[in-house]
Amino acid sequence: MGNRSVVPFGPQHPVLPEPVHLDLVLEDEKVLAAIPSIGFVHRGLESLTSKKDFNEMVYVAERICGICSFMHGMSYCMALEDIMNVEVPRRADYLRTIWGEMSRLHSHLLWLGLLADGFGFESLFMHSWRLREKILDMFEASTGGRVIFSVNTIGGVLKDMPADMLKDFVRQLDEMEKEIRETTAIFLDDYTVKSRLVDIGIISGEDAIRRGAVGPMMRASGINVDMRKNGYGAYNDIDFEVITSNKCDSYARCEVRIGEIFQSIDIIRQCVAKIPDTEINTKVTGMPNGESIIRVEQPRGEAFYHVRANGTKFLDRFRVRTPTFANIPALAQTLQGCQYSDVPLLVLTIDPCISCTER
Amino acid sequence: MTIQTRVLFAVLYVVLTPFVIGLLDGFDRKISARMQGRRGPSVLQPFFDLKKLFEKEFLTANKMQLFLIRSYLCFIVLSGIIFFAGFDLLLVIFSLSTAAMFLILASTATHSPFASQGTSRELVQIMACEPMELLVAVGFYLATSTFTVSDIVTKSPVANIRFLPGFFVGFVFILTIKFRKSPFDISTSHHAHQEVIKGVTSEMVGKEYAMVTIAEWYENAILLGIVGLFFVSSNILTVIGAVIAILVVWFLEILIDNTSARVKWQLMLKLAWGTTIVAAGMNLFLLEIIRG
Amino acid sequence: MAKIHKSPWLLHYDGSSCNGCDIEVLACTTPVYDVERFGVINTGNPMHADIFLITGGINSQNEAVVKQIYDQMPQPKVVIAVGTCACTGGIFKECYNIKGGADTVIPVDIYVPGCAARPESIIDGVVKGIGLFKEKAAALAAQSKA
Amino acid sequence: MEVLVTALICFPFLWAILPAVIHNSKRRAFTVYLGCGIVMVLSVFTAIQWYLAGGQTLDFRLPYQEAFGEIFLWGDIFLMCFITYLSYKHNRLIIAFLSIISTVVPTILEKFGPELPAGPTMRFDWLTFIMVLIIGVVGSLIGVYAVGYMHGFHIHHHKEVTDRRSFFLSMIFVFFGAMFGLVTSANLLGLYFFWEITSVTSFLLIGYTRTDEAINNSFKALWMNLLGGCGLAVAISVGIIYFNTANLYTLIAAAVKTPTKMLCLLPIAMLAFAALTKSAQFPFSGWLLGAMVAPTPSSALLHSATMVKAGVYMLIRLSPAMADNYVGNMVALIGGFTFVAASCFAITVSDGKKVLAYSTISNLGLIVACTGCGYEETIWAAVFLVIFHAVSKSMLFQCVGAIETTIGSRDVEDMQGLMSIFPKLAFILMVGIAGMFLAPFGMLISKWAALKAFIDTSSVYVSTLMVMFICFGSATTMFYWTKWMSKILGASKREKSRDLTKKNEYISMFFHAFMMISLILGFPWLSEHVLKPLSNDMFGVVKQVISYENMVIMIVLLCGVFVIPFINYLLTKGQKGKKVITYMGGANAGDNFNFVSATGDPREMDISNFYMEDLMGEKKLFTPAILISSFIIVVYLIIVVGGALQ
Amino acid sequence: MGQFLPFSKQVLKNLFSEPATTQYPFVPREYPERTRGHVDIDKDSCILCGMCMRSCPPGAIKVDRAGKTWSINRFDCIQCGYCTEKCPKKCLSITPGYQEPGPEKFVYMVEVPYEPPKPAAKPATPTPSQS
Amino acid sequence: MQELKTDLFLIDKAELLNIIMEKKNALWRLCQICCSYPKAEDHFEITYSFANGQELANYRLIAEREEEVPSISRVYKSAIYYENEMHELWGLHVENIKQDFHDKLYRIDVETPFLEKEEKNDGE
Ligand code: SF4
Ligand code: SF4
Ligand code: SF4
Ligand code: SF4
Ligand code: SF4
Ligand code: SF4
Ligand code: SF4
Ligand code: SF4
Repeated sequence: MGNRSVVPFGPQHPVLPEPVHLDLVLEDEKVLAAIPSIGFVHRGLESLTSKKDFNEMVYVAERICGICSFMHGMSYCMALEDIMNVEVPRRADYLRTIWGEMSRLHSHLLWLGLLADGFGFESLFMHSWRLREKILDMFEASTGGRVIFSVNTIGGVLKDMPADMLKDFVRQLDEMEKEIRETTAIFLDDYTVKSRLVDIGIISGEDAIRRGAVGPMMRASGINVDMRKNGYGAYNDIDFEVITSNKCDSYARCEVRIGEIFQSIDIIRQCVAKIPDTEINTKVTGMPNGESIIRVEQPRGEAFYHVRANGTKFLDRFRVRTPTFANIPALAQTLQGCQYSDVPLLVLTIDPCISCTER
Repeated sequence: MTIQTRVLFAVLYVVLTPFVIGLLDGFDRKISARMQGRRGPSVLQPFFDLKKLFEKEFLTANKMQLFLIRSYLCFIVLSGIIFFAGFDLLLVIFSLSTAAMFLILASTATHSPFASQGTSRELVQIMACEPMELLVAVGFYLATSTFTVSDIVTKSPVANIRFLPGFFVGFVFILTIKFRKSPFDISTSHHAHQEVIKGVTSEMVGKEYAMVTIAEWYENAILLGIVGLFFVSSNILTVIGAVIAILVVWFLEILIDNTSARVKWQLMLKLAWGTTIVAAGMNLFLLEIIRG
Repeated sequence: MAKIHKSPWLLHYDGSSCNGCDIEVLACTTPVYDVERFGVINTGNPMHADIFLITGGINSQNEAVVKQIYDQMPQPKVVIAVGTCACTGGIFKECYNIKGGADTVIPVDIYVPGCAARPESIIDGVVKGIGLFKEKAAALAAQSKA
Repeated sequence: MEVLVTALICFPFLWAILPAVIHNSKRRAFTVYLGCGIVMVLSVFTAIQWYLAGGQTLDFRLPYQEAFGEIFLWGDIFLMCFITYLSYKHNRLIIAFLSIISTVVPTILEKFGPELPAGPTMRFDWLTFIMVLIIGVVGSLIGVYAVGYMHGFHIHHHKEVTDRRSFFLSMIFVFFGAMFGLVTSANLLGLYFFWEITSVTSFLLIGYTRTDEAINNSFKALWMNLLGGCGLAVAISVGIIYFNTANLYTLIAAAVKTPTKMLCLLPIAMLAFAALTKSAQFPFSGWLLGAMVAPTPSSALLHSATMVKAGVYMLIRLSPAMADNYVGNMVALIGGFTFVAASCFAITVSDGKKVLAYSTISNLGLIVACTGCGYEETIWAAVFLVIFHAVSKSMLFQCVGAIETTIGSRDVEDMQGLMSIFPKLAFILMVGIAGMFLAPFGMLISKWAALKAFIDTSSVYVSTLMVMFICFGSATTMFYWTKWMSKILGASKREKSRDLTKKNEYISMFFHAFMMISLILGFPWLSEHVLKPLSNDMFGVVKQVISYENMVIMIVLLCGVFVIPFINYLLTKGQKGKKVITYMGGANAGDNFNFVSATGDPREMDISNFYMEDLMGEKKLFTPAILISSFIIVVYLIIVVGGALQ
Repeated sequence: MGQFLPFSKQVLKNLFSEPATTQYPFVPREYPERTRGHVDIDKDSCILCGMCMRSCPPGAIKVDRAGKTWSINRFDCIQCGYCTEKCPKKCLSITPGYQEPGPEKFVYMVEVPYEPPKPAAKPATPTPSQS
Repeated sequence: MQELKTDLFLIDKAELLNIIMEKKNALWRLCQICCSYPKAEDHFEITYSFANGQELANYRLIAEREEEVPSISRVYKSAIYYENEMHELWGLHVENIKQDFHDKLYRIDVETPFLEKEEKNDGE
């Protein structure tokens, strides 16, 4: 029968702020096949190790992605600290944890907004982003940047947060929490929203593992994995439960991320309460030699850093496997058989970050 | 109704609609923005947009498009004239769907993936609304024994909404679709961020797009006119009530737009038809019983 | 203060940015910055767009895309390069797959520097773009009359 | 007049021998053209003759009526034997059974039953006038078209099918004769004979290619039509036994007089049942779809444009007897239901011929519904629909056939961009489609009148349901036509190629288009001078169905449909527009037809319409539709039969 | 309202309260002190060592020892602050206020008074940019 | 198999498929595959990382420049991307990838940028 459409989707497309391309085979609007294609953002920044020394690479790592830039900078520094056997001062660990959780907050709010935009709920999008702006203001007050912070350095962090600033942040978060609760309730309760999320893009726990999914994508399929439980940074001092859901659909992914928003607020509170008063960085000398693998739980899931140094200031290998990269095979599976209108939504439910995927 | 008043109304419709509906559109954008916690554009923004669109260079993927769009516009205006000059309501609806066909032809003439997918959606949308539109005419016929708009107004001693609550509910429901508000997967929805881009209007550049916008305004005027028709009677004062009703419905549509996600067309079709069958069907049945 | 009432519709394309600038562009449309005050609508469609906001540098794959989108925009049109990457290639300019800023493929009218470019800065750029757009529109009108 | 009518009936039967015996292709073609020409002239001449004579209803007996009576009788028996033989050969004994029952019972009654008064056996009135014109003009154009088409079919496309063109062409003539007989007969026995002939010729034409599918479908058509024949037989028997007449009009008059007496309704119900099968209403729509296996489009269009009209013709005849009673309700509900259901199915298929088949069923549904309502307005609408439908369907089928020959496919999706490569064909297709649903073409006016009449129907349930059926049905109808239209206007992917359509095919098609347009333009005249007397004939009242005011608006709209685009076309022709490639998210591979795919290579873009198979596909809804419609029929028949037996 | 339009409460509240929108550019924005806006030089302390030039990741800074100028292409700078850390004289700083957008990418250049052998140097005027 | 570091094992080609199957059956997930070409060593190092819950295991395969390595994409579908990437950026020959993009995953202009550069740097 001739009633099949073969159409391109992207790279430039209003529902995708980032360029992704899909070849879609549709019957009516049912997706029979979806072949993702990447490479529109590929820069090849891993190769910069041969041109920039390992210190400058901190700034490159930060710019792998503008959403979790902090976490990238941090992971990179952690890898080098591991190689060079540097003991990071405890306060730096705590500060990193606080900023990291703030990143998660801002990333999840951003994601909620984009999701709302994806299913055409404009006012909810605006609402989520308005809330996110407050987090950005905190970032700007503490680091001087809204999305790229440049506060990480090998051996610790560059800027401290004074006690009153921390207190003020906690107060602001307390205030926001109520508003966030009101807003996120819409995602979980509204009939129209549910009609777009429930039972859309189901992927079972086993499939998620087979496809190598990570992060909320995996936790929404009932798999209890969270790299923070490995206890890097200050997480070994923090009390938190991994949030999972057994529904395996888009709604579950939404649920997990919303749960993590409140969890992040809670972790920040705990950190502020426990933060020790030490130095914020240690001086690092010498050249790195050796290799290290670091896994960090970014908002989108596990990021995998593999750094290999050879005793010069230019690294041998700097490998980042970002969460989105790992989630793409799972995405390809969920796209099979979905509706055309679900395509952007499903792309969004893995919380894609193409720039980090393609580096 | 004398021929003079008919002509007068028709002329008023043709002349005033762009200003009135354009302004309403401007307020719509302002109110939506405020509902989202934003300041929003000036209420005159729709007119600036139009002006700009007319000034743009004319690019086209298929020359046929322009003439089809002009025909679309002409037909919408023609339907409006039939309506406001007080002629047959059923014919208004038929000629509106003829107009819609021109729009559809215009969008598919280009072989663009988004316009074509949008067209299919547009078609579904028309299919979802059409039964209810026809039923509205049926409802008026049942209440007043005529399809003629002028007779409906002059011959009803009380506002027809009394007999037609179900029809009204159904009609307001499909208005959400007709006004291209977000709750449904509508290709020409005013929110661009959807998978079919701007649907049927994806390939329309500059003045083509401007004409489609104007046509939409003219169409909205007819639809709001039908809303008003539920509330007017031979008593001239009921016009005030009708205007208030129109504004309330209009506000309701904005509110719905801002408080719901865009649902898929399958659900749209089910909901629209479901509401039509339940609300209008029940009302129809009861009216038939009353008439015996 | 005089308001800027024009209606430039934006088209945003992410060349090979790190997202930092993209989300700042998006942030401009959200309540706190709300560029719709100036009639700006973030349309996704080059056929409707007046202002092309491009973030990130140009690489071998998106070169053709950028060029094509630019060509599909009707005159008058303004191109704004947002972020250091789009201006010069920024920190990535030495990467093997980066050819440089947006001006390597299309003429750029306004450069908005910053990494990431701040919303205020983007608004400034857009406002300047609107000015330029007005000039270009006038020039086009004059040309078509002639 | 008598002579003319007799000639009209007999001539095609006799002429049918010629193509059957002439095997030289050229000469045979010539005889067919000549025959068709004569049929057309004869029918038009007859009609005009009658019209000029004042358009009075004529009741008369055929010359040599007794001889004809014998021919009918032995003809019936011959057909019965023929069917029995075939069904025996193909092991379908149930069909033989149906045939034997339906033939033997009336034959016995006629031979050995009560002596019937020798009344008039034929009638020529306004409805006959219209039918004769339709059959004569549309039918003979189909004949002309068939010659060229069948030539192409055998010589160029289907070399594997045995060339039985002689048989095919002669069947067409047999068919004409039967149709003429059918619409002029007043005597049910005669009518029954012609009725059976149409069933059998249709059976033979469907099985033309002798593939397994064709044979299966032809038997399907046969048994459904024979079932209808049984209904007819019952009606005849009841008429003879209880009313002592075999005259259709006497039975109708009896039912009109005492509409509450079930016994009077019984023959009407049976006749209506027969008509429902012939007009392919649910649950009997299967045969018309099956008929599409026959060579496109000749037999298909014979079926869709003319043969099915036999059914609705009968219903229109019966409609005064169906106003506001059980039979009428049954017919209206079945019709309304078929209207909606078939148009839903039409959405889900992409084979052009199948779309046409479903749309035929759907439109017939609307006509049937109108007749079931039994009001002047609805009959007005029904007759209009019959006229418009005959012309535009015939045109559409011919056009799809020609397109199939030319582009090698009749799939709607493959017709993309036809406008730019074969503008002539596309134009005809567009006119046909526009005629089917656009305001203010014929179909739409009729819908308008029907809707109005249904609101006024006195039965609350029927009225409510019918209004809903029409509203939903028009929405779905619009959907499949518009999507087809949009496909034709789309950008073409094909290269311009040679148009393989024969000249005579074009002649036929353009003639249709011309008729279509003149019908639309002449529509007020038609309403005034043909339909009003018709209504007067049947109901004894003359009603202004459509107000003068609306007529004006419609004419304005009509002009609009032609003039507005034309003016706009002229105005925009000189526009200088820079050409750009269409927007594909920046993925175009240089033109509008290919994009850069995920693997980096250009890939062809395909765009297709919605078919909603998941929502309303045949697989999902066909069985429920059959069940619902069977239920309606069974319930109403039980009411009527039960009431009659009391 | 349960499942149906639960958002209307907040939406209506928004409608009748002050929008969150800042009035920028009609009202200037106040930045927190840590804001990383642009790199500034205290040209009097610069010793033209070139450390900043070599460390700058995108290579935005040019130090010309012979011409005695220090220049920065602000359209190239990513405000990472690495130069400020590396500068031995701590004469670079990142201060609020960003480079204004413009139609051209220009270079901001200052003449540095530092004179390695001879301590006495003419006071040089910085060439103002066209911003 | 030889343990180089905690959780990092050196394996040879023959062992690879066994290990992969073992991991697959125990429901480990493929974390990543990393290819590198250390300047000093002058061969490819391909590291396969698997995770199960919080656990991690890495297996390293050494391959010479022109040596072919087997694809694991038929066991772990998600390996398609990693393997295509290795081929496109490093020029590592991977046999029989399930969905081979033929160097058009990223569609870059430079041929095997990582390998060429490492070569040049060697000379420095
Ligand atoms: S998902 Fe990607 S494109 Fe979308 S906002 Fe985040 S970073 Fe930007
Ligand atoms: S996943 Fe993407 S968005 Fe998240 S931190 Fe990593 S690079 Fe950034
Ligand atoms: S300028 Fe900076 S923030 Fe913007 S895209 Fe480039 S690296 Fe990202
Ligand atoms: S259209 Fe098909 S079936 Fe018909 S003649 Fe041509 S090839 Fe044969
Ligand atoms: S670090 Fe020392 S040796 Fe190297 S450039 Fe700077 S001053 Fe010269
Ligand atoms: S802030 Fe960073 S980019 Fe800017 S000049 Fe300094 S080192 Fe270079
Ligand atoms: S600014 Fe600082 S680092 Fe740069 S040249 Fe001057 S002294 Fe050296
Ligand atoms: S301060 Fe450091 S960089 Fe500057 S001259 Fe001395 S050693 Fe070199």
